[in-house]
Amino acid sequence: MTEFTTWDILRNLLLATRWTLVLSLVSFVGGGLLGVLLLFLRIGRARIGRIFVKYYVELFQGTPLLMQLFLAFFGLGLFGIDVPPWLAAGTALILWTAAFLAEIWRGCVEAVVKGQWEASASLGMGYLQQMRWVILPQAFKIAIPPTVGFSVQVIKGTALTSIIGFVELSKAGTVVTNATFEPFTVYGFVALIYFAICWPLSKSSQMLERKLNVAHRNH
Amino acid sequence: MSLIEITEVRKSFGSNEVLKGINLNVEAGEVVAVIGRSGSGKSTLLRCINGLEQINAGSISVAGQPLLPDDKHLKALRLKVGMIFQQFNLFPHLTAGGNVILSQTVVKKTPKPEAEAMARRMLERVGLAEKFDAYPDELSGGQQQRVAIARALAMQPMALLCDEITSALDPELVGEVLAVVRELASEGMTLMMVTHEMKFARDVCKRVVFMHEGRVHEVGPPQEVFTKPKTEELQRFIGMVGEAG
Amino acid sequence: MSLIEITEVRKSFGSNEVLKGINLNVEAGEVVAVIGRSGSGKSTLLRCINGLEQINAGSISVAGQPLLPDDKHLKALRLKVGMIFQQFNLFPHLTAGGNVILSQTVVKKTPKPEAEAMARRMLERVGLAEKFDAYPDELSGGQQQRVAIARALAMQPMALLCDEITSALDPELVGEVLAVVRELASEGMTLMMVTHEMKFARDVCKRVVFMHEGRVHEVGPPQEVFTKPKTEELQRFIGMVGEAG
Amino acid sequence: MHYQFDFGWVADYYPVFLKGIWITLELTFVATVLGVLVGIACAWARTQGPAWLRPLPIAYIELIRNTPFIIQLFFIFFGLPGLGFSLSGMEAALLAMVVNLGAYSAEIVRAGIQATPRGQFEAGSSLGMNRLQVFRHVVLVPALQRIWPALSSQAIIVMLGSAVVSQIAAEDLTFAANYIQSRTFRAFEAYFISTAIYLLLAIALRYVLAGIGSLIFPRRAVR
Amino acid sequence: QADALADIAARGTIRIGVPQDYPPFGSVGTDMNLKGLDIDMATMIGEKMGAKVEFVPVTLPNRIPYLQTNKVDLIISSLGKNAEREKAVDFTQAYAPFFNGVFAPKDVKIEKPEDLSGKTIAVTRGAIEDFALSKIAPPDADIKRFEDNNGTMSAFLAGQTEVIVTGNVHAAAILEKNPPKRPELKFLMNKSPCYIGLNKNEAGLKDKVNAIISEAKKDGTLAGFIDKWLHQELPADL
Ligand SMILES: Nc1ncnc2c1ncn2[C@@H]1O[C@H](COP(=O)(O)OP(=O)(O)OP(=O)(O)O)[C@@H](O)[C@H]1O
Ligand SMILES: Nc1ncnc2c1ncn2[C@@H]1O[C@H](COP(=O)(O)OP(=O)(O)OP(=O)(O)O)[C@@H](O)[C@H]1O
Ligand SMILES: [Mg+2]
Ligand SMILES: [Mg+2]
Repeated sequence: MTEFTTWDILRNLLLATRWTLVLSLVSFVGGGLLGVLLLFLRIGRARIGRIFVKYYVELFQGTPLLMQLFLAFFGLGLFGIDVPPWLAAGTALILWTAAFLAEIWRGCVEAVVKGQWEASASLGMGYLQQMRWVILPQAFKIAIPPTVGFSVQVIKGTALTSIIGFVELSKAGTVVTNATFEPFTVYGFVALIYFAICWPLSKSSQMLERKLNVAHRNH
Repeated sequence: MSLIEITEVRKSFGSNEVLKGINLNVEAGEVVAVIGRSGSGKSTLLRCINGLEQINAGSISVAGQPLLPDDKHLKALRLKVGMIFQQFNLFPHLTAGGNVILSQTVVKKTPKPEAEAMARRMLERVGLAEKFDAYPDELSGGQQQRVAIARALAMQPMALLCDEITSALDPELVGEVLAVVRELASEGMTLMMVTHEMKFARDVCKRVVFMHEGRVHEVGPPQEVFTKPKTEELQRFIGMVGEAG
Repeated sequence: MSLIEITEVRKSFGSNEVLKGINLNVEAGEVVAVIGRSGSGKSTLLRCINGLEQINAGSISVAGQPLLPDDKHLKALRLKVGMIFQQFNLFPHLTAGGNVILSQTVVKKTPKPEAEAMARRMLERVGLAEKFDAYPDELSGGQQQRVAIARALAMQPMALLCDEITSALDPELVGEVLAVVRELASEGMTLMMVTHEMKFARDVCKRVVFMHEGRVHEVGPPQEVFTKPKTEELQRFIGMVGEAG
Repeated sequence: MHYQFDFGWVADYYPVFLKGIWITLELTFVATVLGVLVGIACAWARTQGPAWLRPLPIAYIELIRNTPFIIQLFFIFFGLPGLGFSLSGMEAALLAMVVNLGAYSAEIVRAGIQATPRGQFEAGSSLGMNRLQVFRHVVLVPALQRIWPALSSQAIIVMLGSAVVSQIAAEDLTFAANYIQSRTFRAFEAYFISTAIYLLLAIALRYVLAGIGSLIFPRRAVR
Repeated sequence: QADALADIAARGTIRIGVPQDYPPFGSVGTDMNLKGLDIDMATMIGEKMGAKVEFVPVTLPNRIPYLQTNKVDLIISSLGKNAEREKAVDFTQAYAPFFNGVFAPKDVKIEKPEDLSGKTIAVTRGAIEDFALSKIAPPDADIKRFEDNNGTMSAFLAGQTEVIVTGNVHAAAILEKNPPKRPELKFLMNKSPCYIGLNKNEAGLKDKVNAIISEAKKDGTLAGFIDKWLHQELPADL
């Protein structure tokens, strides 16, 4: 039987990290695009749209991501859609990410003070014009720190895809553990790799937040 | 026909009736001060005229057009009547110039160069030509309020509604804003302003409207209202304000 | 020996020297008003006496004990000197009674029934016996400040420091708080109060301390300080306050 | 679609679900109580504690917040025995949940403490209280009231996150779904039902926590 | 009605569910590539069918849902046969011998099912040995059911449980790697040869795979695999 050296362990984990990164990126970008769509429905004028998104968010924030992955994985297959793990993982994570981002962004739109709506209305702007030129540019700035912060949640969320068999960092950790019987070392490394990816994002989110608060105080 | 005609206007928030049948006409070129205790409905009246609040009964018409709450009528109304707020409400992500340009290009579809020329003229008119590229947070409160006036003027409204536009300013900055308003009044702009600056109201306004508990309680030229108040409420109000000022 | 002895006290915030060598003695039973322009260091002086700020040079002693910045000495000091703040600073999660009881049981380990009896007595002394179970947000500003006074009194201090305790109150509520203070003064409590109520200072205080730019600029009995100011700065200050009041 | 939905097995297996729900709730409850205590201790150490102590909670909070829960769980269950520290599945699940919630609630509690007006600290000190007494009697209760909604959300997040403890043989609601799935081969139905249960639990928990909040904090919101 | 055989021909690939956490049937090397008896079987079947093999790593509990939801065409994952499973899926003929056993370190005294009383036992949920164990274990045995073989084996090796129930050949493969705790055979529970699983009503595919297995039995290919991975001879009764 072949023996794993510490370097073998680390090398295999780092190779699997690629998939964690790819999946995170896909989920974040896909979830972001869908999130924008949901955001517009949520703050839009159509009542059905608002209600739909409200329940959508409730559903995805009120159930475990793990269950969403299971349902995507086994559920979509029932409808005759052939779902490999990466597709189920991507779909579930995109839907999940979109729910959270839409909700975060809605908070940012609502954080724009009422006076801005009134001032732009009294200048004769319509709803879409107010949104496009006055509200969204301000909300966008407020939204950057929490959005960067949420990217950490997405990266951590990808770890659950290991359970439906997508081989990313966490799954590689389990597989390597089974071949080496060194769970302490292996999971220690896995945790450190996640930390190395997530911590810079958390920090920059906090720094952006602080910068924004300082900027606000000057107003 | 008056420029602004307000007839039997009523407005409630929930069960709280804030305007209890307001009748008031404002002629073109007239400068009207609205005074009254806190909570008497002054702001609400102005906001109704500008369509920021929807009225429950009565009618408001501006330049003969009745105010209807659909988007098209609202937009038409707001092109005729500008509004300036206590909290300035400048767009913080745009420069002073950008603030004045935006609504022209977006609402009136004025071509950019023309809008910019207009913005420069209006900023000059309020004495801020050199602040064209400054962001709101780089301006003093008084300067911000003057930009807000320039922004409203650039839409070439027939009347301006001003809601306590100097109340959020440090005392030393009040003067510069009132100077601009005084100038506008002398040029014949129609102005309807809620104010606590009694001296200013006396000097500049043709008519003073005293509101009390959701009604227009007394109306008259300033010398009459301030020196010979007819009702006890107005007497008490003037006493209070006099003490404070 | 004076109750409070302040000798050559200096205090800086960063490079900004706020107290530039203060000398002042307050006798037991004396009522001292501290006046001066905004930023002259009045609050800072009071906060130093209570140990909320640490002094950089000089010494402060209360009842013969020097003020040292360790926990044990600080606690001993604060049992001797109570402080009342402009913003009341009542504990919002406790009733009026709870506010007065808390520090007795926690700091002095007074048994609950005794602490409660004391709380009732003190609330009665400030005229709020019936508000024992009311929460701060159910009280007016004046009532809240009176609870704060009761809370300080319950610790049985030798002196009370009051920092503009009526400045955050609506004018009609100032009187009720000052009445309580006047009562305390007449009962012989040592009081050192920063105040802008010149009339009150004149009536109640034995001595007025005028601070200017971090120094005690003039000290004297009120009739002297207010009617025959020796320095130009005090003259100007009294002129200003007179205008405003 | 050649798959026929079949929920007929539910009658035979509902006790498994009930047990799973019970364990999920039990884990959530204990982890929330202990986790918030850990959070309060860390928040205190970080904002009020002695200077030498401060790096410790910071390192703990950053480490936990920047690694996935499932890895924390595996590390505790599979990794720690290497150091001679062996826990059962339930114990490991509970410990992982407490450690996780502790880090998040530490940040929430800290925000609540930092929103306390300075005057409150000063009023407490000027009455002769020491730092710990001020924290315990003056700062903590209004801070908890302020952050109650945020803590409630975090408790719900922890409950939903606990779905992965089934991976180390803790017999929670997800374990029930997996167990039934492997006995009946009705994967979709089992997961569908358990997802619906989680949703109901989350909604119910939100109401219950809001109710508890208004019971223990009868006062209006503290600013 | 789907026809898996036709689909495979059309696609040119056959998707086969294989284990990656169950040596000697399937595990990873230091290069993370799969190896083992089931992997060799899958490769051979792919070759014989003229289709490219797509390996889909499955765990013991999710093998059957993978098949049911049509994520794989075949499962080759040391799959044992029992009545419950026969209701859900179809089986080919057996391709490898397999015995379920109860294993524990040397110092733990266990000789018969009753001795399991009060012991903590690791088993992989949904594996054939889970069904077997559930039938024979005394009620006060503390059975910990893990999600996959990784979990089961890690838990045992980390000392989380005293006993592990698994296949004899799997335990042997673990022993070869000198683990920190040695799973030694206490007693065998039942014989449960490995079958290849496929969806019901796929007669075409079933016949085809059966034919390939028969041929491999005849020409010695299978005996080669069994010798290479299980270090034993191909039993005559398979
Ligand atoms: N959006 C709203 N919802 C509910 N009540 C409102 C709203 N806006 C105003 N009110 C109520 O209407 C009444 C009149 O308010 P309004 O702002 O018009 O008074 P005002 O005369 O402008 O007072 P001030 O001098 O304080 O600005 C007040 O009682 C206020 O509480
Ligand atoms: N914590 C602090 N950090 C830095 N500077 C401070 C601090 N507290 C007070 N200062 C500065 O010290 C100076 C004196 O402040 P202090 O509050 O004692 O003045 P004051 O006489 O009480 O004025 P006021 O009448 O406005 O209350 C001011 O310039 C102030 O900015
Ligand atoms: Mg108003
Ligand atoms: Mg002060």
